[in-house]
Amino acid sequence: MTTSVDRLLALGDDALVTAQRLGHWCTRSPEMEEDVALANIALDQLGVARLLLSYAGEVEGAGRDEDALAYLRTDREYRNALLVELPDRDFAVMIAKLLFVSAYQRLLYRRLATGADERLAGIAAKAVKESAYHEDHATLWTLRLGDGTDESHRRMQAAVDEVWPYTHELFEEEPDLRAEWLSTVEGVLTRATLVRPADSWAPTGGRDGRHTEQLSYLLAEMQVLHRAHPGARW
Amino acid sequence: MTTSVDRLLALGDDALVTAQRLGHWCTRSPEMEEDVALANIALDQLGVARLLLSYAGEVEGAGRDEDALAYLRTDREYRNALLVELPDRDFAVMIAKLLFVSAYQRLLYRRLATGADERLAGIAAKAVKESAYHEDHATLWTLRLGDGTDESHRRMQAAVDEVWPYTHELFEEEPDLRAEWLSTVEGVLTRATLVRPADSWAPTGGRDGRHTEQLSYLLAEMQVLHRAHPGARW
Amino acid sequence: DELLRYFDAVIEADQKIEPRDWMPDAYRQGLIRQIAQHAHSEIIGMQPEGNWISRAPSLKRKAILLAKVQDEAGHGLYLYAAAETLGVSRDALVELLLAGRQKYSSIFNYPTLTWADVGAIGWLVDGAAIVNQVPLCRCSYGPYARAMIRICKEESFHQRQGYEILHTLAHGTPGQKAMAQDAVNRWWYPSLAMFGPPDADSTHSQQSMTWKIKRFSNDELRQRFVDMCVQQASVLGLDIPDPDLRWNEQRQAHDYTQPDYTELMRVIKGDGPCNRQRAAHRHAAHADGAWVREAAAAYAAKRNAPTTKAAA
Amino acid sequence: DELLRYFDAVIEADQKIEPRDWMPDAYRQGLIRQIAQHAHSEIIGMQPEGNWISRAPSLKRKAILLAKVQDEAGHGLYLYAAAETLGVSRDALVELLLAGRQKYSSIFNYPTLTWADVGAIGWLVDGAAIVNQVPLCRCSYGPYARAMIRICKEESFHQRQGYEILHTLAHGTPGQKAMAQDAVNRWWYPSLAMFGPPDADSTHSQQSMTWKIKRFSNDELRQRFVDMCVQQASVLGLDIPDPDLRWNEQRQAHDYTQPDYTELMRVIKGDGPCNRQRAAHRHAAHADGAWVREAAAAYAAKRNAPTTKAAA
Repeated sequence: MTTSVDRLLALGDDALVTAQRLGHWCTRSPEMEEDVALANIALDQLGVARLLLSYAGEVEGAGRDEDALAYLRTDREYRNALLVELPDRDFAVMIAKLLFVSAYQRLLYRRLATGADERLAGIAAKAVKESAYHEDHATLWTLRLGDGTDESHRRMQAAVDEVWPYTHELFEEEPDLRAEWLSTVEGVLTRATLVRPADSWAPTGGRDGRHTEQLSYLLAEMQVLHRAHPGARW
Repeated sequence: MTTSVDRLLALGDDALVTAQRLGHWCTRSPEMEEDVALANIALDQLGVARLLLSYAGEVEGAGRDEDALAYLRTDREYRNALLVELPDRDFAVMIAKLLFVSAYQRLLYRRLATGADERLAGIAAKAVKESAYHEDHATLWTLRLGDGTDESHRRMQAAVDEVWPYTHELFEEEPDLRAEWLSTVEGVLTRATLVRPADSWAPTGGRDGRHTEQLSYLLAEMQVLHRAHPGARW
Repeated sequence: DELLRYFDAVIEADQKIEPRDWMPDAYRQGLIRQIAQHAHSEIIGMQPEGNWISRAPSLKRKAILLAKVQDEAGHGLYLYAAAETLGVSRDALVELLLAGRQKYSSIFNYPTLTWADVGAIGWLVDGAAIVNQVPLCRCSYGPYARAMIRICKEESFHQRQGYEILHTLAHGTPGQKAMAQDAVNRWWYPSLAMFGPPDADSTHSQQSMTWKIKRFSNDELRQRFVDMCVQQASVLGLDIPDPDLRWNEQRQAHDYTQPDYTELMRVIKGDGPCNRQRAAHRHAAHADGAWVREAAAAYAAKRNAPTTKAAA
Repeated sequence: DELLRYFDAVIEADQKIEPRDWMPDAYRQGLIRQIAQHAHSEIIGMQPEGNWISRAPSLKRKAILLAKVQDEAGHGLYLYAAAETLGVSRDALVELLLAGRQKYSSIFNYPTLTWADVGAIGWLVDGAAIVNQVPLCRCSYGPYARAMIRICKEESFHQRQGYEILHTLAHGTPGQKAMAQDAVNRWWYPSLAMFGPPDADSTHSQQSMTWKIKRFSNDELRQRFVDMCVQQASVLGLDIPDPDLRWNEQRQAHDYTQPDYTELMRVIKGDGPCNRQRAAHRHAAHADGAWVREAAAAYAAKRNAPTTKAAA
């Protein structure tokens, strides 16, 4: 059984955009060890993105490889959830995003790893271990920031509040995953002395290519060189 | 008499990159009146840039119009001085840049307005009046910030110190303009209770297409849409 | 009493109420609310279009767009000044905007995803604004009526520019045409919603009619807008995304699908795609500029009191 | 005295000095300075290449570049740890870097203007670093020598990646080839300058030789680098921008034009194209992260003293 191209793109774009945002932190994080750790996570996400986009290209059968899909689609053709494209120049926002997306990815990959699409199952089996590491890392920082200083607590709570509404979109396809996700994430927030925001606003549109105004800027930068040399090999 | 393409590009690129940086301030400035004023200045700079680039394209005779020159050159082909491309997300830095570049443009355009290249003289005659207005505006803010609060004084002095080294490059072609420029600018700084920085480091390269790492980002954003649709009309 | 009778007579005679005239408090408060909301809309409305200034695809379009966004700032200032004639300060109104206690037009809570959105905003959003605002040029409050005359003139200009953008795209490459159609698809219903809830559900309306602030109902204006767009869309060669849109011979008007008023209410309430972003952007500009405004005030104070310094 | 004699004997016998061994203060201080400068170079060196992570032209290249920049952070950490064995803390060294009181390799004060610069840095800058560093794998101080063995291994890998980037570009479109040549033109002389001033002007060198920290002179290493590059450039199909470069049969080495040592001194002194930018970038990251580090420390303190809280 094969998965639909749109579905594979959704998964792959989540990972690719996450990697692109994290890549910005390399040379800018609060500690040298964190530069290394975030680069590691970005590399994992990028690796999974490449596998998923390659597979999507094969299923599509139109001759598009991972680079054609990454570099030659516009934001209206990207299928990532809005959460991953949100700007995260604030360390707390980056951590909140990473906590929420990696907890989601771990659950989703765990399910896909035993799914009917064998190729996807293989990718997911590798990715699920990495997601667990990403989630651990984000959890550790959520605890440190939430239960650190007054300032860090304030910033981490603000970040969680800002990002929370965007988590709803993650479960549009697999609503049944949300219960377990919630219990994991709520546990972390509680231990971090943070308040779990109420559910109300639930922005959506990413899976249909209706993104925030941020994504086109991200892609403009990511794609500029590739697009400037049509047909070139690198 | 006609002016060289490189020289016209240098003037035009100075104006275009200035307009592009100023355009960012529209909706982000400290007062609504300032949104209007900065947009005005950006529009003036953009208008002059269009005239200069069109003229450059004609002199070159290779069929490139203002848009081909603006949108299809890389940073290695841009000829603007480094000063105008410096990031200016800080209001004081933006004002310092505007003060220095508009005082330079006023003197240069005044000279060109009576020069042997009649077409250029016509453009310069229009531009010199606008430059005087830009310089007045930047002067007013330099006074307000320099002689405002302790905080604004500190920030304005830091901005002047940061930007000053890049002013040397402006006078590589017309070194004799610097004396008058200095007397103008030094007068403003003194009235603003600011210290005129010492001359030492004098970065250069813009006129040869060796820019800072910032310009390629600026152009990536500016050119993204135009380049995504090769040959299209707008 | 006499004042009220005089006021009613002026209105009745289609004359203007001026700032120094007596007016009922509800008239004053209603106008402040309406003019302020209009001013806020101009200021917040700069953001979705401002989003494309840096990326405009030709220098000419960049100049036109920059000038348009600048005009909007000008309109905002002009409208705040009109509101100030009613005895409220601009700073107070801006505080109400920043605090989320006054609204702006909900249309600006949608994102501009492509360049064609700039065209669609000009054609549809400015077009709807004009249909709404032209009657306001005859509104009973003088300063507001005069502001609207000037603003409507510039808005028509903006609308034509938006139309031209779409026309160029619709007659350009297939990619450009698709971009234009996509923008119209996304902006059509939000533009219809700009006329507010259906007459049956509309508050404020009857009193505004009596006072000649408002002269046509929401549904009347909406119908006028639809009829206007249908004709223009066919020249553009773009489809209006409404399968039930058709000429009704009997009504001598187009039947059309109503916008989703539940969505409108959700967006007004604060849960549109960009409400939080627009507010955050304005807050950031205001906060980032605080030290600059303080410097300007300190500088002005020194100039006004030059002897203090010498005496100190 | 005896300690010194023993120390000299260990050096003489090509054995390693280890952290707990006695060593002359000048040896310790010289090593700290050198290892710290080396560590700082890895950390600052992340910036010019990091500049292209977001824009790498294929996903594969993006992954390789990200991994490379990450390796550099790892090298930095590894080297700071080696310096710490000499009795100085990493925080103290980082403070000296931030204060501008310790140097890093001047090569990183040049901008990366195009993607090809990433290739040129790999091929030329990492290549020069390897020529400099391979002899350090036999240096007399054990922890430094061992760090260098590991680092050199990864550097060779990086150099090969840079070479591959240039090779692909040089055999790609005309635009790509021009980009590659342009990068080599800009990076060639700064790379030659990485070996430091000519032997005649070099300080520190003689003592370092005796102590077997340094094993070849600046000029010897520079010559080795030039000879290596000439051969590789011809395979790449790129020109080395030196019209006077030619094989000298008698010396069995290439004659070449020396880099501009006045420029080198200017850049070392602080007036290169990017000195201020690199420092500002590091300062900003350090300052922006202060609240995060404080939070981590506060959290750790709470964990280590759980009873205090209960008692309080």
